[in-house]
Amino acid sequence: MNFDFSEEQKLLQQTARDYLEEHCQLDAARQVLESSAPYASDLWKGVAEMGWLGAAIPEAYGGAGFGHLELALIAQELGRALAPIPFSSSVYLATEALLLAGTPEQRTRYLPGLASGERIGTLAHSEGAGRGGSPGLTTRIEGDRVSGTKIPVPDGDVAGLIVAVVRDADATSLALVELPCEGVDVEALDSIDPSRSQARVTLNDAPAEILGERGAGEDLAARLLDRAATLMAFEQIGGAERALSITRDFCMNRYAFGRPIASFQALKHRLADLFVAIELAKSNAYYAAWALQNDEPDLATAACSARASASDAFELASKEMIQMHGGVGFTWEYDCHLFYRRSKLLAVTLGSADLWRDRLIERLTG
Amino acid sequence: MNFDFSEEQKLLQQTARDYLEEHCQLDAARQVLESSAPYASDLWKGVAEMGWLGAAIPEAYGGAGFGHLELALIAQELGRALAPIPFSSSVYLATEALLLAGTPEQRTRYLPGLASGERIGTLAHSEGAGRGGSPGLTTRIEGDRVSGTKIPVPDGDVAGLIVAVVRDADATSLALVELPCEGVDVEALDSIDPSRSQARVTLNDAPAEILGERGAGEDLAARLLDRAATLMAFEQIGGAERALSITRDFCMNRYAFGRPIASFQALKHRLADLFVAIELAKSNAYYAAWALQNDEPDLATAACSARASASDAFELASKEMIQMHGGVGFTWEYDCHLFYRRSKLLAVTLGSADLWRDRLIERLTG
Amino acid sequence: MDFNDAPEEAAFRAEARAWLEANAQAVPTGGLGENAEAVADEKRWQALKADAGWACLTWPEEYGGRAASPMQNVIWNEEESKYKASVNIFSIGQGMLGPTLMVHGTEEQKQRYLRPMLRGEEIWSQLFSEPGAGSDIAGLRTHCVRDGDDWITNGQKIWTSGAHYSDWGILVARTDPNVVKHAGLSYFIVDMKAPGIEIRPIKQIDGGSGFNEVFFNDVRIPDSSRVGEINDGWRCVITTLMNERSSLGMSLGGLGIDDLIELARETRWDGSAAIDDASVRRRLADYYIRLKGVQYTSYRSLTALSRGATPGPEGSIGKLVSAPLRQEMASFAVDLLGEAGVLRGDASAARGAWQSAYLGAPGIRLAGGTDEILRNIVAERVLGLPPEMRADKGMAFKEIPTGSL
Amino acid sequence: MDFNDAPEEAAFRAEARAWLEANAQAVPTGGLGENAEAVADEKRWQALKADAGWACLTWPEEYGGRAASPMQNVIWNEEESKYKASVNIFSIGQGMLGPTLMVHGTEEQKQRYLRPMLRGEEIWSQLFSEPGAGSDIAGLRTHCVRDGDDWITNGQKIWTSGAHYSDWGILVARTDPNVVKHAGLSYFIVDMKAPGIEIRPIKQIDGGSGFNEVFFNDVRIPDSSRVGEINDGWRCVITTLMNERSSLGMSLGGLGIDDLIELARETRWDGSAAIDDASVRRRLADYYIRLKGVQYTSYRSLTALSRGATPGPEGSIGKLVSAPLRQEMASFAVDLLGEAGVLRGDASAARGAWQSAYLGAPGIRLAGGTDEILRNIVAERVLGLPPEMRADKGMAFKEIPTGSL
Repeated sequence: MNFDFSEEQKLLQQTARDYLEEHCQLDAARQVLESSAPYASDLWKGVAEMGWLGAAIPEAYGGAGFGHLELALIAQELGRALAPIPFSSSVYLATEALLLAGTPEQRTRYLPGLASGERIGTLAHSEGAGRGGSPGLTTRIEGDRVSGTKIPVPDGDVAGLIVAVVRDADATSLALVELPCEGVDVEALDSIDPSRSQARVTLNDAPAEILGERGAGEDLAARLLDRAATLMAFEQIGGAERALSITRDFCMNRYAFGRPIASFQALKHRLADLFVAIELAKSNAYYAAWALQNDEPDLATAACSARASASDAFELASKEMIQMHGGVGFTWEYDCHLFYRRSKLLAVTLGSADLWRDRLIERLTG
Repeated sequence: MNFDFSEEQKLLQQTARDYLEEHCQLDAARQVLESSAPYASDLWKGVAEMGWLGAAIPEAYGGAGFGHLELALIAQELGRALAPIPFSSSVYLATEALLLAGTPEQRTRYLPGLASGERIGTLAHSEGAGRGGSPGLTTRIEGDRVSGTKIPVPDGDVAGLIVAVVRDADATSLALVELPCEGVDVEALDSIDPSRSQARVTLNDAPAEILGERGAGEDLAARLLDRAATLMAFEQIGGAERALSITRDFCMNRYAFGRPIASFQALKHRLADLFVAIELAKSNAYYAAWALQNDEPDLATAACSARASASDAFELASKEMIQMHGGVGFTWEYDCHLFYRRSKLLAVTLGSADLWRDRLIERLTG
Repeated sequence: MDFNDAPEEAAFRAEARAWLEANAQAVPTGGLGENAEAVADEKRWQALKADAGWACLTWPEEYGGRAASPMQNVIWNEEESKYKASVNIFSIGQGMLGPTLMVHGTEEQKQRYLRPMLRGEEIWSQLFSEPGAGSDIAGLRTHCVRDGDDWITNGQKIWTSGAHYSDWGILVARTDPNVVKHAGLSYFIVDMKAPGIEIRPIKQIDGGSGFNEVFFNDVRIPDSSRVGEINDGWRCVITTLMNERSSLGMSLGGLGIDDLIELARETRWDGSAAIDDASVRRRLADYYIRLKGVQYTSYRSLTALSRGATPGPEGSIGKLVSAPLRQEMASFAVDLLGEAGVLRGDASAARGAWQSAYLGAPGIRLAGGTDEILRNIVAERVLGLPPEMRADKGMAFKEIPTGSL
Repeated sequence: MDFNDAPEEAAFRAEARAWLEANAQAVPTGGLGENAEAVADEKRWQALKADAGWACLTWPEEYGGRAASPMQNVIWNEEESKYKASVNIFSIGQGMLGPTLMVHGTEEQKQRYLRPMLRGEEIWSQLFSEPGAGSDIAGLRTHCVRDGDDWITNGQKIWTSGAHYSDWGILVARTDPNVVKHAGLSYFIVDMKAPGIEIRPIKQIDGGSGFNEVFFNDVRIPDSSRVGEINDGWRCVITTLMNERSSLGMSLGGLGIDDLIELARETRWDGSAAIDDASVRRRLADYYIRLKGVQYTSYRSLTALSRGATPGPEGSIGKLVSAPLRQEMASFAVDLLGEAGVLRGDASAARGAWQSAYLGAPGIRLAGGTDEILRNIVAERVLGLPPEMRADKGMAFKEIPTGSL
């Protein structure tokens, strides 16, 4: 048994960290947050050049062909940096969908563009407030045309390829919609974390192509979400680790009553609890990454554990971050709110921790 | 507005406390726990003489005619003392059932005995593991005979009067069963807290009499449980307060690293949280007691709030009590386990905190 | 135990209602000091109330109050809140600083300041917190140096509500760094328009800026504006803070448990209402129970108050429970909405009110005593547990270790 | 990353399996030292293992071990646990005290004690904790006074597992009360049958008595039984404790998440299975996720260990998470059963196993480092946060304030 990343993988991670420390300080997220730009386009180009967008894409399709363990570590570093780019949408969702279910022709058509970053992809499944089970979907496919409204679609406003979950008379399928095109209307929406984009995508007889087997959409979407959730867990863990590290340093250097506030036991114990929560999430995520990389059936439960514990850990980290910073933690000027926003965004995107807990028990108990 | 007990009521409470400090130290619970005696019979007699068993029973039926606010304060003191007597069964359940639904004749027959303590009463509703809704009951009434098994029946082994929740073909009723009598088999059972009794009561064509309207059992049982839950909340709060007080004193006098362990902030903050939990429970219980005393419709929700917060507070108090006592808290010799046992017993009897939370939302949302 | 008004309470309530009904058209409708016009409206309403005897009800009659009981004050607030949100731009002065002046001010100060404060002619700010002194207020560094009849003040204050529309401020500053920290502070009335004072709004997470930073650059304060003895300002601070906790509002953009229940009813989960989910139900119940517990606890305090008890540290319970609870509720509401939970504005349920609440909630846990300080207060003053070990015990202020932040 | 055995691991596992299969009939079936016969069985099994090279696998070959890797040790434990519960009556000696002797003992001590310890011929106890010194072990009061070649020992120890069937004990006692507390301790090997030693079992909440109090009344210990220098015993204590956390079991009467899920499936709530309740499901999921997190965290530690890293304080995570979690799970199981949840014995589901677990769980949170101590360890040693302020800093032991308990 060997439950750790290899030296090569760790080196890749260190490279990623170094690159992001140079090109994506926290100010990058702040700039996108405060501007009307949907994402940091220079960073996007850089990340593409580093080969990260195609980390899990075989070289034959223009990717770097690293694998999912490597992609997971890159995700962790992007999480640490709160990178304001549509990485999760394009890589964990659209690219994975094609890797999972695309025909060789579809892969050839789209993967190179996704790997180079020229094309941004995403998944459109949510149809408004609440939890929508697949049978309740209102987005319809008839022949090769789709109609319906998807909201929110993460990074939908900058996407050139949407994988949409759609229904026909009796079954759910995945469909590819290329953008821009006639019959697709995209509107950017305000969100809790404007450093990442959200959109409403309205489809009116938009041209589409089935991805994977017709009628297999429910199963495919579930498997796709398991993969994306695993990768997202690493992004969340990265964010949580950074939040803990900044908070720890703050508490060491902030004095009250003549001593560092980190010396007050209530804060010490809560920081310890936070560390523990992150470690458990990390262990769960490692296991899920292993299952993902090796196509183990365990991924179905491991993804749930990784995702739920990572969501909880990052949310806890960002809440504690503000609380332990005290008043300044609540100011726009400090970075705490970047974490507070991002943690909620990531926890809600792909479904809440509770949703993944439900899914876990469903799978455990058949 | 006046949200406090009156001076007279407080005096009554002080009298109760003084009496119990003399006649019911924690050793009393320990003695029943360690012996085969089902309850402390001397204390039972004393409590009867103090008029507490009949606190809410009108004088015409041999009671003291105080009222429910007074009974609530007595319950709180009995909780403080972990009194090992069948008070809750006989008073909150059997007596309240007769006050709620008894005919004048039934009251005349039973209340004097319940007030004097010569007869112990209880409610038999549970029918084994799980949560049983009224339609699923298997204890049947046919004519004036009941059959079925109730388990556990609190204090069923010492009861002379059982109020049983029973079904006929299409409806639920309450039925009075006098003990001992032919067709009733009673077996004492071991439990988490042997300082209070539990029994299996098997009814085989046992003679019974309907209490209240035939078919009104579901509604009556619900209303009865609201009353009992409110009184039980006071008992739990008394227990929680005592646990907090003992724990606080222990932490002040136990030194580690050259100072009282009460000076360690992690313990300070948890003791503060415990105090707050108890205060919230107390406020909720006060309100429920007011609603009970004044027959306010609000009792339906107030009882839920009081009960759920009191259960949680006492459970938290007893867990923290052991934890803060350290190793000795886990010994038989120290009193912590008496609280740990009792808090669980009381939290489970009448239904768990979660059950009462469910009931609350049912009632709030119609 | 009785939840109905006693006869004299009922009479008082009727009187309040009648006056409010008659003057309803004058109630300001704008937000909390959001612009000059809104401030002017508030001032007009306050003057109207003052002239009719409905301002600062609990103040003594000699300063324009009516020496009302705490219960009467609550009744008035209940009734007024039916017409307008009860928090107003005068509350820091009237609720905390005025009462401090009454105890520690000179006769001249009382005569000069209390009536205009009561009538809303002059608005007051509180200048206590500093970037390096939050929970540890006595660790503040803003200092005053004596210069003839004046004090020359330098330093920076933070978290000053309404500084930009205030006329006067109460400043606590260090007048002797050579003694232990509590012993070298003095308490001053300062003209917010004085030369050398610079006010900068602080932008908060939620986009609002109700607070300011206030910079002092050689600001002159006449010694006659000092309240209490030189270096005895801590005593005044205590008086002010004792009046604080009870006057703090705990609203969260008006959202309550009813709204959350409604949201759970409206939101669909897999074809059913979210509220049909047992886990959702139990959480809602839990929130409801804690909120009710806080509410009834405040009734108990009020009853004690109305019997002449002084407000105890038990008052800290309300904020200690409510503030994190509100954050939890807002966070839960966002989750309830699924992936659409992140959206703000019109695309979101309740027009994004829960999302705004989510962003605003952390501030409530920090303002007016952090969770941690409140727990210490409960632990030490209610349960009598030992105080924290003091690293700065007996040290002159200037020797106390400080960090880089 | 690979969860399968590497080839050499697989070979080792096969070897272990084959030996166990061949000797399966000799595996003891009794409880943990519950009577003399059970102890004798354990001793026979240990000797059999030792003779075949399956005892104390990680010990150096010179003391009878095979210098196995941590991973091999885990593989052995996994395989042996298929035949018998892996915790045994020798574990305190073999896991903690033996390794300490190897580091700090004299050559004579090593030669005399290690082989009989390995073969299970002699059983060892640990005499550290005292009624007044639990988390603060260095505050212990049992003291030794020099008398010729001996030390005369008086005092009381507590929480001594297996004292009644032990041959030897490791005693930490104060040999100088006039210096700071850590500096006046010494570490001794003591004959558990020596005159003046009295052993009394401690009855626990759950009715068991795995622990004892041990009283020392003028017990003579020859100075040759001292390990390490006089007054330098704290160094040995540290070595012992470093070996502790990893050797602690975390079982709860064998109940796991599968059993809890099964219970929720079997238990009826209003006509359905309790597991159909969304709130029950989410709790079960939460428990499962935390348990898996602990399990995989131990795999990560093990991988690090097998690469030559020393076991770090991260190991504290397992106990810090598991112990309260087990209490929570047992408490939840009791609630799940409704009012019948209080019953024990045959009248209860799973024959009262969950109720027993509920009563036993608090002890797990206290033994081998309380939750609070573990949090301090994580905070200080992993996150590098400052230590607690020391009230007894620089004080001679005899001057340190003590309470009445």
